[in-house]
Amino acid sequence: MFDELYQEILMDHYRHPRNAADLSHIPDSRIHENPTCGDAIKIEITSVNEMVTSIQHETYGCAISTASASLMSEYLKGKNVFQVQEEIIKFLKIMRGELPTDNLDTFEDLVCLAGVAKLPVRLKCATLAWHALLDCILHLVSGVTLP
Amino acid sequence: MFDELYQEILMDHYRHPRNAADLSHIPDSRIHENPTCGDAIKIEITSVNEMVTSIQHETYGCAISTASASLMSEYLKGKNVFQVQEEIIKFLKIMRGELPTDNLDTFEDLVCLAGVAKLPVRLKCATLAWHALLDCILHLVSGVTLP
Amino acid sequence: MEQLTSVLPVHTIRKDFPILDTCVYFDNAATSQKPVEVINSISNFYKNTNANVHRSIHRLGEKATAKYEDARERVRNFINARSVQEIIFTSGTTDSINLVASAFAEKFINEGDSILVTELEHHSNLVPWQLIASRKKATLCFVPLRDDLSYDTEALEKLPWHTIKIAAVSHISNVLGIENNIKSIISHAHGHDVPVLIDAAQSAGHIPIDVQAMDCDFLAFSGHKMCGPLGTGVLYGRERLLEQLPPYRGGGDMIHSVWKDKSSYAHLPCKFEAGTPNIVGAIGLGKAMNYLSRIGITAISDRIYTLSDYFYKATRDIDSIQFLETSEKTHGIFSFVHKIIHPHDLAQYLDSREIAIRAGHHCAQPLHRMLKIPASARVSLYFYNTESEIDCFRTALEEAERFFYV
Amino acid sequence: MEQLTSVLPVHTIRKDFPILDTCVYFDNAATSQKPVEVINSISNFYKNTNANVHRSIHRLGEKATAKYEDARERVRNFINARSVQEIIFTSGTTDSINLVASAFAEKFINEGDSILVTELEHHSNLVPWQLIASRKKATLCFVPLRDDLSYDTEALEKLPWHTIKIAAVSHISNVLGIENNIKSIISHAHGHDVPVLIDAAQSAGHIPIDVQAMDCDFLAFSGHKMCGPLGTGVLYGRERLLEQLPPYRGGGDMIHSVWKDKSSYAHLPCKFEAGTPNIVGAIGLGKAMNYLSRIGITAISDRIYTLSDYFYKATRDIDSIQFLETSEKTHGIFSFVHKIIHPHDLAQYLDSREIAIRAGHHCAQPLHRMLKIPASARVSLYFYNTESEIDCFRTALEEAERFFYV
Ligand SMILES: Cc1ncc(COP(=O)(O)O)c(C=O)c1O
Ligand SMILES: Cc1ncc(COP(=O)(O)O)c(C=O)c1O
Repeated sequence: MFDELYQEILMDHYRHPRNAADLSHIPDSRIHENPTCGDAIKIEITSVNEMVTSIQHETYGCAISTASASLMSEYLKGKNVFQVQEEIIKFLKIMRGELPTDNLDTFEDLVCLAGVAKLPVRLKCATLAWHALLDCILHLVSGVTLP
Repeated sequence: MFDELYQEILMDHYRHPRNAADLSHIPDSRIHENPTCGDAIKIEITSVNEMVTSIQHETYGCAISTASASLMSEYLKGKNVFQVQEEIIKFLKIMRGELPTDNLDTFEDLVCLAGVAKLPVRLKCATLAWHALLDCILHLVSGVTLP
Repeated sequence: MEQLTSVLPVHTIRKDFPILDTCVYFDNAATSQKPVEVINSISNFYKNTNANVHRSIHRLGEKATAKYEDARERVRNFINARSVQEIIFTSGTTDSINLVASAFAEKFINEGDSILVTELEHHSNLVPWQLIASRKKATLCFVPLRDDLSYDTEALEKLPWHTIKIAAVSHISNVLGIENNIKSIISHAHGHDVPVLIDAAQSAGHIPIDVQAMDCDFLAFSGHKMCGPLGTGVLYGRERLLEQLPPYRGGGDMIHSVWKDKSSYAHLPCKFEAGTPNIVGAIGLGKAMNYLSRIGITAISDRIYTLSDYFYKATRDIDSIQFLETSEKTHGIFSFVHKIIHPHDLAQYLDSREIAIRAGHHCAQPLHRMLKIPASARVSLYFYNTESEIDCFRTALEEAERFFYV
Repeated sequence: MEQLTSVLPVHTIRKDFPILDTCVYFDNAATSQKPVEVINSISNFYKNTNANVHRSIHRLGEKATAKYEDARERVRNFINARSVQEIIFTSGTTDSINLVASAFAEKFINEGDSILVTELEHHSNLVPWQLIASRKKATLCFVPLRDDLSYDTEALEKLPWHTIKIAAVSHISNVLGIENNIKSIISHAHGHDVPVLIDAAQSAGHIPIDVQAMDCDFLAFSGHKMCGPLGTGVLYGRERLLEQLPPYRGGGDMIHSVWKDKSSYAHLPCKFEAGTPNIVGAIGLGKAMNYLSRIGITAISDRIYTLSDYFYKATRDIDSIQFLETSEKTHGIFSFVHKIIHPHDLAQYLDSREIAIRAGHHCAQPLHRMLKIPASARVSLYFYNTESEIDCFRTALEEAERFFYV
């Protein structure tokens, strides 16, 4: 189980997270947290004409949550906001076991997270960034600014 | 266990309770009840110079509670009020297992209730009359009339 | 008496309950016996998988969590709830009902409101409401009954519905064994937007239960009366309603985030499961549901009716006993008084013949008061009982009469 | 590392816990493993004696009742309570504390009052008081702590004792493993006529407990952390206080007499045990206490100290980890953060080496917030753990560092 989870590629994204940034200008009230383990993430996106042009994150967390944020940011960048939502929902369903893990095949390197679907305790680690991004996108779309 | 409990002598007191009387003049509020089984008893005593000259009871209950009331009334009648209290306390202790059952040896025919000490569920049946009598005696001694 | 043929392989089934060889067990409404596979599931858990659930990053903890959550899914399926979030594990029917009474009252019951119950209820579905009523200065209000103790459906509409905030009624009475007309209560209550709690302690595992078809808002039952472990119970609640209720007990697992002086609460169902749950109990209950489903709840229910019918026929010519419920269609429960023998004495006599029945008020004093009897004797059957056990009962009853008759 | 000699025959004892052969189990503060004789007592009850307790006039019921009440006496003896009336069976520490919080508040806590707790508490000894405080418009007030997280006994007298109605503190912290100075709290509180509840979840079965010597007013603990079954717990309460509290849950067994709209309540301890209890759980807990007492609680406590000392020595030269509690005298519980490896990752790595530890906030968020760390890793030892298991842990930790180091 450990080897299945902590693959080379995951460890690489953990050690060298892509699209990581100092987001200290974002207020703490916009941190997304997994209170059971203290993992925390801030996310900032930019978009042009309904296309997500950048996804930046500042993640404090375990290897799985950090790598998941990094991999997610690479995979979803450049996609249309609606498509991003669709992908997030699909990813969450796979992780929760509501869709078979072979659906990850189209998620490029994220396939390395397939093992999490067998470990409900780590589910929140793998999905924290995705919930945070979904929130950002929904607020972007609805034009509502976060409190 | 059944035979040990429902001995000849107990059944005799059940079928022909001694000192049983119609106590309908005593108000219902003075009924002593075992609510878990509905057994109920009314007791009336008379005393002369600190001696209990009569114990009358009206018992609705199972064989054990009826016989216990009957045997008790025979055994305690004619005794001094303080001695009656002592005997009641001792009897209750034996029934509750706080004193060995061979202490019943001095209780004449009441020895037939020895088996109850092994059956906590029937304890309340065997002791209902005794609790009721203790109440009467205490009120007599303290001169307080029952509400 | 002729032996009725049964669709259930009762003699095979009885092998799953070795304790049944030691006596005639007719006290099933108090607690049922447990099949060996449920007992073994408990030992196996302790021997191989014992760990605390949730948040454990180790294989024992993961296995324990998976088994615990599988059991929740098993319960969901057993009562056909919409989602596992509607399934809360408790320590029994009593705990389930107190949870609802307490959390619902806190949010929805105010001075002058009332709570609808019946005089047929088990104390566990009455006393919690009395406590809440006195705390909230609310009152209890009672379903009108006909002489035969069935709901007077005509009079239902005349209840003061504008003051009623919740109704709590039992599915099958633990004294009378009759299935109450909960359908009529639920439809009247819903007509006035009043939610209904069903006390299913005597029906779960005895007749098919489908909370969606029933359309109840809460359903409470115990594991130990349906072949499951002691110390287990379930509260089903409609998600929308559970969401609105404040937490009941505070503690580990029911929180989202805790500060020194305030907390936010977890999602359903965890919000209502404070502290380390009875993990092995839930797993054993899941096993019991598997066991019952494998036999078939309809087959079990039919079997209980068949046995009840046999019991009815075997005893109705005994003039000296009078049943509290006179209908033929009781669900395996027969309470009665004997003209001469006190229930205690009868139970003690039957015990001497290795027959276990119950004597007392069966936690239903108001019903006994209404019937003006202090106590009764109760025979309660389950699917593993047999016609020949009923024959033994009848014989022993006759012997008891000979012994006690003056 | 040298093997310390131990007075306890650990290798014989481990035969009672076959599950210990499958992994290094260092998650004992979450739940302990159960010896075979406790597991068997559960199966045996179900196979031979299963029946409901109290009021059953049949031999199964009588035996079950006797065993259940014997277990109560066993508990009384184990904590040296004055009488069995002071022993209430619950479903766990969380349930016990909620019982007191709810019943005590109902009677004694009013607007403006306060409840004394600490920031070290497990959520189960904090959230119930938060819920009560918000319901009663009362406030929480916190025991002042020194930098080393021990009670600042000097500052205790300055607490607003005139508003404090009850104090609730833990005996041994489930994160720090230190034994709190409950003696000082109890004596200050009693000086102001304030009763004290002790959360003994981590001390019962670990160090000797004597409620009379301790002079506490309430004591709460779980069975499952001391070799007993899941779903069991105890509330000890001083008789005089328990008598004054209103009932908690309503239902069967806790009543004296029930009418349609009111009830009178049973004597202690039944008043607080509504519904069918977890009979087999109580019996199993009694067995667990027998088991522990046979080994000797002092020997167990000494053994845990010896192991703790070994653990301390085996790990104090590892620069990359920092313990939350720095004192040498922790009672088998070690929480720490690693400079680089996140607790989750560490736990997962150790799991791959078949070592079970815990990662997270261990239901003590306020303490973690105070220490400004989001989560920690926790090793918790019990008497059946060994020095060589600690050696394995150290080796695996070093391997984890090699794996995770960039
Ligand atoms: C100090 C402390 N208090 C309370 C609890 C809660 O115990 P339970 O979950 O058994 O109710 C625990 C256990 O997690 C604990 O360690
Ligand atoms: C109808 C009914 N309701 C509630 C209960 C209470 O169940 P428990 O004692 O398992 O909490 C019972 C069982 O005695 C019952 O028969």
